[in-house]
Amino acid sequence: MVESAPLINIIVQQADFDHAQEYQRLKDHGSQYGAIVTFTGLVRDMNLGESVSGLFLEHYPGMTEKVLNDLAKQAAQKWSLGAMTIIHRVGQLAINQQIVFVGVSSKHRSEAFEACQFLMDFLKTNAPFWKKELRQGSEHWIQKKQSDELAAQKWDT
Amino acid sequence: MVESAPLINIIVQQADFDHAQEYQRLKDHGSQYGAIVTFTGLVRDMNLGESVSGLFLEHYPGMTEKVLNDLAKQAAQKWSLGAMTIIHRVGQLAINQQIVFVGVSSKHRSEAFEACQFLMDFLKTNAPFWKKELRQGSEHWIQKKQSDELAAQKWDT
Amino acid sequence: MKILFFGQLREQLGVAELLVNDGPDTVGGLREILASRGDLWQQYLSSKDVLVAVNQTLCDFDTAIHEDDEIAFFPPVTGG
Amino acid sequence: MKILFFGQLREQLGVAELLVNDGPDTVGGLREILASRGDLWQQYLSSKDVLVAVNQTLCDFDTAIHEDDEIAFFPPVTGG
Repeated sequence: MVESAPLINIIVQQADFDHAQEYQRLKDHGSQYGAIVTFTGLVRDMNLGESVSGLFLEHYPGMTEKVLNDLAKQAAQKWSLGAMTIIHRVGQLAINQQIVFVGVSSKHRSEAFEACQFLMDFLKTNAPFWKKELRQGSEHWIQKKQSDELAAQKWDT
Repeated sequence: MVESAPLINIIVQQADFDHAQEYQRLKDHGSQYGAIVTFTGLVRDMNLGESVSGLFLEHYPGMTEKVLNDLAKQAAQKWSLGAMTIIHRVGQLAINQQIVFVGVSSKHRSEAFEACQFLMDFLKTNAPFWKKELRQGSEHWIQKKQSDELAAQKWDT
Repeated sequence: MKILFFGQLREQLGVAELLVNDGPDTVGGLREILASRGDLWQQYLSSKDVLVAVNQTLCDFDTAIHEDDEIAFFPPVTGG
Repeated sequence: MKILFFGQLREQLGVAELLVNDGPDTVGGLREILASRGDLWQQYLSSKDVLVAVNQTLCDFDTAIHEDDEIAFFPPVTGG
């Protein structure tokens, strides 16, 4: 049986996304895939002990989509997957709003979990997005976290 | 700051569940949780090379809920989590129908990923469910898989 | 004591539930008594894969049991 | 060549986009020329954390560049 390439869906947009619709798209892709894992990142009301009122997300148009596509293709080579969706929002976001969605379907759960985590770990360290935190009357660019670099490095083999 | 115990939601039912509603419940639980990971298991149309027309899921009422609750409490001790939902269906299920949902929220993604995978790995090896595969005119009880036992063992520390 | 069977074992034995009065002191003793009910019982209950739960908690065959206990025998679980 | 700046670096330099004619042969050479524009440029572009992409692909400062290239400088990424 020939394994076909997974369905890849990459979106960078200001608008919110519909989690239910994205799940449905993964679920409908093919009934040979028994496992769906989704990750969603939300704007938290606190970060590093500071109260946050929102986020501003800047990106590098063009490069972002390219990097995310490359990541999805790398995942498709490492694991046998049915479909992958990566959505990242840009612009102004309020507390508890959705920032990012990564969803993966595969035949078996370990592949879906690993691919989803791999995509998030590399998105965090490689995709050209920059977050600015909005606090009471001030703005702070978020600095990179060493834990994110370590998370990405653990996939090197 | 006192960490409160995570919200735990365990359901065993014949009826289907609404993935969107379960995601929303996790998302609405608290805006300090920036990461939501969900796993969904679906009935596949093929298993071990055999064409499948559906599944029958039997369980041990009472013990099932107890085991799932114990698992959720173990996860709550291992990781700092916001909410956990475990839903498992029983009875007759058709191809591509939802079987199981595990959803976890936490402040950081690595905890949400790990807790979700931990819950699935132990559900597979410890929760008293039994699957019977329906093929063309015959029925076959699914046998345990060594890969599932190994997946659960890897969490022993 | 109340004895339950699940999954393939329930189908193989053709029984979902049994009541046993004046049962033995351990799960292992109970298995021996049940196995003496016939060849099928002997065969299926002696499989090394058979699991047992006492009062809805997985345990081993040395576990002590009492008159009011609920004891369940079943094959390896395969949910998820 | 087209030079882009993003994130905190864009705000620090107060510039999002520059056009440079007859630019140097390497990313490193370009950084030197830009750094000579003033103290702020010197300070922020010489940070060891500054990343560079040529034609939307991350690369290092030895990378060769050409007249039609798009070169972007930016701080470590923090999306997700």
